Amino acid sequence: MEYAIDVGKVLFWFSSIMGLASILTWMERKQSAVMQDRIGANRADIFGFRILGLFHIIADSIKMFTKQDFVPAQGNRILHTVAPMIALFFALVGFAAVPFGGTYEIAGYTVSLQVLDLNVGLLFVFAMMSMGIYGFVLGGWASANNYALLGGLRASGQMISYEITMGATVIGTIMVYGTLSLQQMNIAQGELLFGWIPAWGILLQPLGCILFVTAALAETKRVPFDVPEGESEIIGYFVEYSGMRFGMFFLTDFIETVLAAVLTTTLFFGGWQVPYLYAGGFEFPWGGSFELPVVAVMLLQVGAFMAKVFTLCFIFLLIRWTLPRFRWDQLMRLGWTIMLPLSILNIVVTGVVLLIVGN
Amino acid sequence: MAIKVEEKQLTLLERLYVLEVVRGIALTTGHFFRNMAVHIARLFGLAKDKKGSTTFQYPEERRPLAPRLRTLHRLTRREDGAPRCVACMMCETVCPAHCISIVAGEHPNPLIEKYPTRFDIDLGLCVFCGYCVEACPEDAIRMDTGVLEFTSFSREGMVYDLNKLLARSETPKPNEESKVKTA
Amino acid sequence: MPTLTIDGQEVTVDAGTTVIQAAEQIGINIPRYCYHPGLSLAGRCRMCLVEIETFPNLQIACYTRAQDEMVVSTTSERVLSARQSMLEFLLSNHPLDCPVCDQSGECDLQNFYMDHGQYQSRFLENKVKKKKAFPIGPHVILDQERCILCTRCVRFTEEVSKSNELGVFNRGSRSVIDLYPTKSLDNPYSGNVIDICPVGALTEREFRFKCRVWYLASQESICTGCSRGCNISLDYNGSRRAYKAGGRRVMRIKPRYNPDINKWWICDEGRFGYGFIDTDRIETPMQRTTSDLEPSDWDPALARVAETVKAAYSEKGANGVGVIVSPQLSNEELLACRELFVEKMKLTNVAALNPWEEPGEADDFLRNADRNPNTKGVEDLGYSGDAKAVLEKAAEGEIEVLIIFRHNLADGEAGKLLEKAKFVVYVGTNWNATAERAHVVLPGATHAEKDGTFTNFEGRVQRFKQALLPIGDSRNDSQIISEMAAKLGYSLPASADEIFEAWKGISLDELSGSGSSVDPDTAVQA
Amino acid sequence: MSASFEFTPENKKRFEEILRRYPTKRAAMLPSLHLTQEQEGYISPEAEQYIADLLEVPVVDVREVVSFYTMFTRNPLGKHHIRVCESLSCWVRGSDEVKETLEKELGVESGGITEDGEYSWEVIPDCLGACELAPMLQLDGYFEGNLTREKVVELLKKQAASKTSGK
Amino acid sequence: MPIVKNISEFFGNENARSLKWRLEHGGYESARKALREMKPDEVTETVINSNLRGLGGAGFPTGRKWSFVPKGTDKPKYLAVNCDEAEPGTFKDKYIVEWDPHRLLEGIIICSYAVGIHTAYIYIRGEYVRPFERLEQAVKEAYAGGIIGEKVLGEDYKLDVFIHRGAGAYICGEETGLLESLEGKKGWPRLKPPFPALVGAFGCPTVINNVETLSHLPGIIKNGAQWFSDLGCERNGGSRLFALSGCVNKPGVYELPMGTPMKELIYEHGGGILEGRKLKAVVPGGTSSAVLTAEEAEMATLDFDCLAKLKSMAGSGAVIVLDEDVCMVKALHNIEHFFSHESCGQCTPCREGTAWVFRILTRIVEGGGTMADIATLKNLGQNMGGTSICALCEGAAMPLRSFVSKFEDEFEYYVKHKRSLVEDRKRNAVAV
Repeated sequence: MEYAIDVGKVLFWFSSIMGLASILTWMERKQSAVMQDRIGANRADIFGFRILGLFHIIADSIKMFTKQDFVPAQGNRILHTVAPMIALFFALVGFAAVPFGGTYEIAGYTVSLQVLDLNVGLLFVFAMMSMGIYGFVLGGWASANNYALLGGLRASGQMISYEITMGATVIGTIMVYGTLSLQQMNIAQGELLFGWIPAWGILLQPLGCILFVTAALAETKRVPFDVPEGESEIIGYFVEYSGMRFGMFFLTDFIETVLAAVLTTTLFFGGWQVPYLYAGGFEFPWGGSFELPVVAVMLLQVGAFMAKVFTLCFIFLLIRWTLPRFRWDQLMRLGWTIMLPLSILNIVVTGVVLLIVGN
Repeated sequence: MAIKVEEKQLTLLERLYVLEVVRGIALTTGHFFRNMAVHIARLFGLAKDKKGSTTFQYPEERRPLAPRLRTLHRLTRREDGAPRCVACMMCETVCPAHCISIVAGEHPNPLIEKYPTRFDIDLGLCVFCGYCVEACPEDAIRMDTGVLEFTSFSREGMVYDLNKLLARSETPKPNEESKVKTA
Repeated sequence: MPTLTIDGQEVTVDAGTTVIQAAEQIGINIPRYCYHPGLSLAGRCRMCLVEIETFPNLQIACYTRAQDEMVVSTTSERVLSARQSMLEFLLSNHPLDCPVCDQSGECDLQNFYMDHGQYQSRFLENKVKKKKAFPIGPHVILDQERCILCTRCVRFTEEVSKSNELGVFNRGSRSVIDLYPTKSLDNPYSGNVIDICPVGALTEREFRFKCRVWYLASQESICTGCSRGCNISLDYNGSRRAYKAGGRRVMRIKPRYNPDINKWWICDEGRFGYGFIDTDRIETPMQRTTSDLEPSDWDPALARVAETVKAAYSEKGANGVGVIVSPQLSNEELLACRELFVEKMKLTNVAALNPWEEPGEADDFLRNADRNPNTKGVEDLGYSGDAKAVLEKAAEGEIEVLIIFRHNLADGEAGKLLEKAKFVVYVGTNWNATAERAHVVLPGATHAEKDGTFTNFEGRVQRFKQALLPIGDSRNDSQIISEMAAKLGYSLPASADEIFEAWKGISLDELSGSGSSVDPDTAVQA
Repeated sequence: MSASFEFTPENKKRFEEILRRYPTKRAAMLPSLHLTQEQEGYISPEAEQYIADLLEVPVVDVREVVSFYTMFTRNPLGKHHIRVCESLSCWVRGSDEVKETLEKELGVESGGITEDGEYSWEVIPDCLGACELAPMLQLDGYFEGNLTREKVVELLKKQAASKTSGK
Repeated sequence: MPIVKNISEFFGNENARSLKWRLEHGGYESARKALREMKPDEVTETVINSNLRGLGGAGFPTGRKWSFVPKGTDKPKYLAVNCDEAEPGTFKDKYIVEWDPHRLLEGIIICSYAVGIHTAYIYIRGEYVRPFERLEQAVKEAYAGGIIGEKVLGEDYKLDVFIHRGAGAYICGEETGLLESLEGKKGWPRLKPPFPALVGAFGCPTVINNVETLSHLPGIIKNGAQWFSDLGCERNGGSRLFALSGCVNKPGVYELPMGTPMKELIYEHGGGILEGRKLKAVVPGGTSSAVLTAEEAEMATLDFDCLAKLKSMAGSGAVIVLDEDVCMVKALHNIEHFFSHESCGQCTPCREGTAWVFRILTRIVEGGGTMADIATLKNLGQNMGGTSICALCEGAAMPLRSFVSKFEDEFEYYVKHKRSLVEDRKRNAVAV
């Protein structure tokens, strides 16, 4: 039964991520269309039904699977094949350490809605994210194409630069919550400040939040940080990819977006926490409570988590379709001369405040 | 002549960037929700006079063509139905894409003298610059058919010969322009 | 030697020189229609009017003789306005059918109009209709509406061809140039009227509508029609794909001015005799396998020739192989042949001339009876003996291998002898009975497709230049000979330029300007 | 049209005489063409060829000359040929009237021949050299002047009468 | 000034045509005098001193022209007598040939003797049938009478005179056109130089003189150079025939001294304007001369220099009078019709220009003209002037320029109303 629960968690989590990523591919088109006074994808139909172009997800995947799988003659066949897999794998694996719900006692079983409860969860996620870079670099290199290589190099340069900011930013959060375990952080965010304000990361670390979101967006390599791809310039590391191999890179993009949203939610928006909802039900600070069964609480909390993630994804897409691309030098300058000092400043200020408050 | 660009000095707020980003996002978000509202309203049969998009749903809906738009070529005819073209090869000469090829023949009427025995336009090469129309001294070639779709499964199919070009010799009526036309 | 000033430039000219010629000497080109240096002066187009100080009226430059201290202006306000009004008069009844006119692109009326005209037309009347586009001879079409009555053509038939087919009939604005009804412009030099017509009134029937002139590229060449060696320009399809001109590459031949040989003229035979360059060509090497000639590659074909020659050579020595070169070959090819067959292989049976060849028509102007361009070259290079003796030996079986260049030796007596030859190699450009009878056929290049020189009957060594690539798989004959030599174990230069330089000590390009003639006296003797 | 042309023996003699006047044969062109037209009434292509052979010039030159001069005609004329002068002096004195009258009386337009082949007439823009008689016409080469409508009619009548009496 | 009777002495006298009668009345006396008493150079000298000028139109001093003929050449020399008067309004030579052919022959003898000519051709226009017959008769008689031929007037001098008929081409009245025509070609004028005095008929030196010019010679030889030059005014020797035609009561040929006022010719000798109408314009020297307005005609005198001053010319002495009822547009149309018909077609401006001008005028007359046409006409008049081989083009341009500029109001009226101003006036006058 334990195993069944574990498998269930994995399946649920995996399908949620993949589902969300898939839906994002549709949303990306539809949302951008509506934003830009267009209609958006609506052509794929089954028996005349179009349902707002949702079938494009299916059409896309059919296309991806059936297209010619192409390896450049000069390219490295093995690395060319492996690269997208690496990228996709490490993007997915990071999710394992992220909790999508609390710990519940249901029918005698203790269910912790987290695939892998690590006390260094955050480090694990970052580690996995760093590993993903290899996928992109190898993809670019194995294509034996100057533009692809350039794209791969840019991707690695950009990701490494922003990972530093990201790591430095998160240190503030770790200091506040005093833990590296993501589940612990979530739990800590359930507490109330001054008795009524949920102690979410965004309130405790507002600068950290902005820096983190920015860095996370940069990590996804999407507009405005899409220099590795640079559609109008170099196409990027996947220029020589087609079929499902390209599909994997393509999906990685969206999975990373989800990951960014998930991490942001977990670190700064209370994770699965719903304000004033506790294991037994709602308990409002101004008095009064509302009893709920455990299952309902669980569903509410998982639902809240999902809603937060979804909303963040939505905002990320908004940003992606609103801002223009940075130039490579601007990107680097932003990363190294603004974000990194700011994140270090954030650590210092956090430390000082903690000292004062702690005393 | 160099153009001098006056660079606008950014204010501090603008240089802080975050606020501008927020403003930008607010704008696009505004569009998103307004359009979304219209779409939803129309889904329920409301707000028929409004449109959530400014685009045309292409094959079903077509944009009216500008009168000067250069579209598929046609060759005009004389009153007796013969092509007006006298095979002077001005169009062939001026064509930057070298897509026109004409073979001239001797016309039995010495007043016409010359006529095209072959007149091919390779639309696969054509860049639709319209020079041929400008160069024609006889008003024999025009690009006003309003036809924008001409496709073929072969390169040969993109070569339009005399008969094909003469098939649309009559002047298109203006009100037909927006109607569906396919090659 | 009067010295006069034209547009501020002083020039000293021979006595009797006209102003228009004097101006030409200092590079001032005065517009003209009726004036042609090869014809008598008519002075009727009034286009070349110039202002000369001391003359109250404008004078025509084509007729006015240069005199000392004359001060001529070809660009004064008065001159320009006179030119403009002459153009207006000329164009008043000129049909604007440039689009269908073959002349457009090289039409003086167009050119001068672009330089000096360009005003709004004031001619509101209906243009006078005259007879349009009717053939007046086997090669020429006349369009009376386009005619500006410069009478160059009439003067040509009167003075140069002396055939008097054309005349100016009626008078005043009703004047037309026409053929006398029972006549036809079929004199052997009729094509020249096309060249001298400054407008599109006289156009070429063969060239008609085949190609606009601006598509043509031109190369300097020598006519191969007879031993006169008239200088020609080979106008070929340059930038336009050949199929558009009915597959023709060479579009027309124009005479090239050479004061010593053909002046401005060329005979019709030469002018229209370019058909062989594009028709009936041998395009690939051929070998007779069992009974039929079959296409082959160069290597096997040459190898077979070399093998057979070697076998014959080893069996019968220098008598075993016979060679008949041709006066159609260039000097360089003849030199290569001499080097290989006479000097290296020491063959005894080498001949050049075809004693059965029918002579062409000759007259006292340009046409010579000898239809070969390089008979003199053959003689100069020491070839002697005629094909008959060689053929007879081949027929008797004394000669094992017979190599024939160009000649058609398959008719009549020659044909009977050739029938008996054991092994015939034919090197030529076009299919003929000899080629069909040969065992190995090697395709050579025509004069349009290679470089080289011919020696005309007066001994002038004249250069022709390559205009086209050899058709199909054919190769230029120097190369064929050199490759044949290589297979036989000798080494010969393959390019005409190298051979010429070895022969005359100068490069082909140095040959008296742009490939024109070398005077027989100054020609380097081989 | 005669299939071939030759001078009558009498004209041949005259031609020989004409030839003697000039240092070149060619110069006899105009007189011999006059002779031809006298004999034949017009100048046929055969006559052109004949003259060309006689004078040893290209036939095209003969045609050029024939077409250049207005008095030579390549088409047969009427038995009597009338030329009406239309130049300035005659015009101001009323040559238009003469034209109209002739057109009415003869029933053909200028340049035509009457149906019976009797008369042909033409209006010529060049002066006939009898302006003192304006308006005037030339009947078979002889001048008739000071014309009015009535005089033209009378002239034609007289001509017809002289013919019948001549018979 | 009164009418003089130098060459018009026997006009109208039927007897003067006969050699016998003529010999009795002073015929060939001057020729005999010249042959017997004078050296050729003396004759030339006398003619130079007489101020006799070419009366065919150009007005070149006759004696000077003779002196251009090279003396010591072994080529034959020719005299071409120009009797191809075809300019509208000209008919004076016809009178001489018709009434007094022997005077012409006498002149020919004198001229030939002076220059050393043994062959003379009289080029008579083809349309002159009766004059030709009479001239032929006179020449026949002269040959028969021993006047010309192997022994001229019994002296040891050979002179053949032949008559050459033209065939209807105005341009053959031009010197070199005449020579071409004489040689049996089209009358295309030749390029000059060389002038005919050096290279003329059949490539030999040739003198070309007008009939009237030659007819003056007997009088000059008889009475002396001084007598002749005294008759006329300065630089314009003697008398000349004026052919008066158009709207006058008594058209005809009048012999008047040079320098006679124009109005005397018109009003006194010509009997005034038809039906008492007013004078409007005068064409003073054939249609190729510029037209004179009434005012100009009033002050003009009939000599070469005065008319040249008025930018016209004395030309062939053909005075055509136009009265107030003549529409100048139609008159010019008439004139240009003539020129376009008679242009030989050699030079571009003449061939195309005359035809174009005629077509514009036709269009105006038919009511299709525009104001721009008037400007075009003026401009074409400029463009056609002085650019061709011979003077015909200039001759067509002169009336064109003068008519359009002097009577512009009539042209403008015609274009505007599509009707003639003159005819409208006449109609209104009748209506009133």
